[in-house]
Amino acid sequence: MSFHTVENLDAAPLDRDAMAKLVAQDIPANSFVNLGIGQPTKVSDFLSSDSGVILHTENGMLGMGPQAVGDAIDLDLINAGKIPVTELPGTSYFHHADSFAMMRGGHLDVCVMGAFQVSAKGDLANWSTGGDDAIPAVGGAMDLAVGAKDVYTMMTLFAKDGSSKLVPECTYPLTGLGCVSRIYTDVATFILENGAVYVRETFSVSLEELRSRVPVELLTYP
Amino acid sequence: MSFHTVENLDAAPLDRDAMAKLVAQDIPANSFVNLGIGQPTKVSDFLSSDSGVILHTENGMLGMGPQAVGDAIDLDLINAGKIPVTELPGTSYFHHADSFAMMRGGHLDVCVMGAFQVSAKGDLANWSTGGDDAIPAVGGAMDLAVGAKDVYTMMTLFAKDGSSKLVPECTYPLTGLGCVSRIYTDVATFILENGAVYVRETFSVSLEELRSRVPVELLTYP
Amino acid sequence: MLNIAQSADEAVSVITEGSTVLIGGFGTAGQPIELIDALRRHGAGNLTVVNNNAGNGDVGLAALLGAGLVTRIICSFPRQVDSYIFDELYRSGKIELEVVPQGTLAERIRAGGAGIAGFYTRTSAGTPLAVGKESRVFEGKEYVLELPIRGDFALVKAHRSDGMGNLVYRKTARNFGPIMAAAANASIVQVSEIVETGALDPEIIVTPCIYVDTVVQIDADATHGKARA
Amino acid sequence: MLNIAQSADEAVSVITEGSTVLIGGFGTAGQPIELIDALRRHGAGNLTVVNNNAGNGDVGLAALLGAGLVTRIICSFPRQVDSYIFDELYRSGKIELEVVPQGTLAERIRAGGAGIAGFYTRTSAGTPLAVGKESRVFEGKEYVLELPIRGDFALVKAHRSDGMGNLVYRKTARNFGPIMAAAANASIVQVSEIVETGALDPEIIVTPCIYVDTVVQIDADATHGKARA
Repeated sequence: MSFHTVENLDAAPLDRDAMAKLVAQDIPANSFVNLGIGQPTKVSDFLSSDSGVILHTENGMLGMGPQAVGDAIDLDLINAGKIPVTELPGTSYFHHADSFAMMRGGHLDVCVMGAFQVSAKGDLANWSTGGDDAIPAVGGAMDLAVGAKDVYTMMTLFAKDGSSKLVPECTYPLTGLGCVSRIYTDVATFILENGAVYVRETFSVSLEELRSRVPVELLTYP
Repeated sequence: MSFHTVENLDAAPLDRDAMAKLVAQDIPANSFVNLGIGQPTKVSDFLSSDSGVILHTENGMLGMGPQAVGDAIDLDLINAGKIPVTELPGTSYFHHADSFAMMRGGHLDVCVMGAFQVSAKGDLANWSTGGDDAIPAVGGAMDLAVGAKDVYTMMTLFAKDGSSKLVPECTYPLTGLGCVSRIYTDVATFILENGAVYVRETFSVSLEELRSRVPVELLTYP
Repeated sequence: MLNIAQSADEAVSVITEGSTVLIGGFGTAGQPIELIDALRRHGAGNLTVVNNNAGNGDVGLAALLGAGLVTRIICSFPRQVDSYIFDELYRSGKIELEVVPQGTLAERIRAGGAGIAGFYTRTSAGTPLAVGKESRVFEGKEYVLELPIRGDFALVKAHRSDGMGNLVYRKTARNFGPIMAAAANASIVQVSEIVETGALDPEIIVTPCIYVDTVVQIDADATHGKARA
Repeated sequence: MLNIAQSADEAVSVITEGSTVLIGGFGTAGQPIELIDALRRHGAGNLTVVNNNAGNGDVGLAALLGAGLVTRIICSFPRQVDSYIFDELYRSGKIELEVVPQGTLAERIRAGGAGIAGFYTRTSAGTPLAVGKESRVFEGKEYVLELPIRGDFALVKAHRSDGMGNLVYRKTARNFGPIMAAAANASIVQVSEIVETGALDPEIIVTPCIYVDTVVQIDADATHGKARA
């Protein structure tokens, strides 16, 4: 793929819906995709029905349809976030070992996950803040990180204290090494290639401002 | 189980059918059983329908019925010996990895296999005569040897040259180590326990004659 | 031979103090809640439980933990918004926790049933969950050695059983059931319906009867899913 | 997205010289004979073939070997009463043979599709087939380290496909199909029938469409089994 870096200085920062929509537009047609729990789930709202994208949920289903409402709710039919969903024509069910074999075996094209931090090398931290008091809980995050051909992450670029979540080295406990290929944030999207970080586009901020606040070398496409 | 050693001096040596019948009688009711290709397949002819024994065939079926004849022949329904068989009520089908997981996981109660040699420690040799010119071919024999809770073997006790096939150490290439628990032969049945070999019964020969021809210490039950 | 129990209480009565119990379910889908409740009433303690989560609210697995019967839990995602019973036990040091990535948990259980003594997975390599585990490089990438999980017992919820114990599941309620049934010395299964042997198409059976020891029919209306087709 | 080929010849036309090709079937059950014949006509050589056997008589896989297109074969049971084509190639040093216990062959293929870099099995420990392989003791017993098998292509025969490539099989013809489809970069599947997407019950699909790249319908009358229900 070839990109061209764009500074959208006049654009507003992306809200959650806009970020989800951008991710949805970027998912190649006919991909097999897993959307992580939380914010990434929203991406499905923006996948057009003619995209051919087929959704996997790691609790054992390929061909997941939209969230179930009303009479369509069936508590035996849920996604990884334990939300009732629907099945589409061509759905299949399988047990947990088969489902994670599908992930770990590299068969999914894309997974989308939230992130606490992503390093310039694509290391991902999204399962634990490492607090002394924290109860560890990882779910399927580590399996998705190593399994999907492409891992897209979604996060705000800056933490509440203003620090960048795109970092030279993750300080939070790692989920996976060198696995992230794209970072979608409210103010910029980044492409990670061969250990380098490229800015694809900005929203509301300039490249100069980004470079002043993100402690990672940011390259641009011509 | 407790046994009592019996010398049946007046009995004829067991032919193949008689040996198969004896094995069938000894298989505990309601066992899950795999019968190896060749001679052990005959055991199924002597399993009574009220024994509750359920047959596994490693090409992916549990609940195998008798050999198919006439119109019942379906080339998609065969056993490990590639012979057309039938399905019984309660049959299930599964792929090869699931089928061998069932074997290797220790879920089968008994498997019955032919043997070239069995050692006093229960080592089994039944896949290769080790000839320089031989093309190696193992099939599922090694998986059965390690997988079933009990491995019964069927063979003539003496080779054409008169040498015993129950040996101190196998000279043929091994199939599995310490796996055999019973040896059914034309002239005697043996129980292997804790590295010792017990004679359970003889047919046509005396214990004394057995001991003179079998180069392994043979114990008896009181 | 299949044991058909008359009640959940009878079905779990064989479970002994100190057992490792694999418990199926992901959320409420496939959760054998009547069996879990019966296990709590049964009262065998010092249990190790393997489940994806560590209980929600104060019912089912959470209540089993709350009754003090579980001393160790192996799971992928203990912390949830309503896992307060587990949280309290954990913080007060009353329960031991082993956190395992979800796919590694599933594969370790599968290995337990399949006679695999260990396997190498990329999952968790280079992360805190690989600390203390052996790792090894294959074709330039680091993999972690993981060991099988087996249970003395499994508690599983399936949709239908036949008279021999062949099982089918329903939608995403299948989740851990098939691999847990295979990895336990004795599998205890609650089903919505027991049908005649031969009534299930051999092509659609998910758990062959060799993996099932006890089945108990629990009225579908009493279960937590929608009425089953 | 599923490619629906119009002929077996079109379906295999993507296979290139030097590929590793996983070929399903056990005996004639599940043997994709029309695809194998098409591969022979296609003529890509220097192939590594993975199959349970090494061909029978002078048809199918035996004919592929006879055409000199296969330089290496991985299988569990090459020697059969009518494997004379393989026997001759082997004895004259024209084909390389790797013999693998049948269950280890299946598990290595499963590992290939499941992202497992290696596993320890009891099978073959202490036997000549473990020579040169790493072994390790777990709980007092010796296990052998086995590595995954992957294919560039798989040739599989299934019963039905839907329009997305979801597959069901028929009886013991299922054998290696599901694991080979999962372990190949591109799976080429011959089916007796292609049905409308949605016509297969989601509960009974054995191979999810993610594992299938190309499907070709081969008239059931032309296949070697009994007429299919």
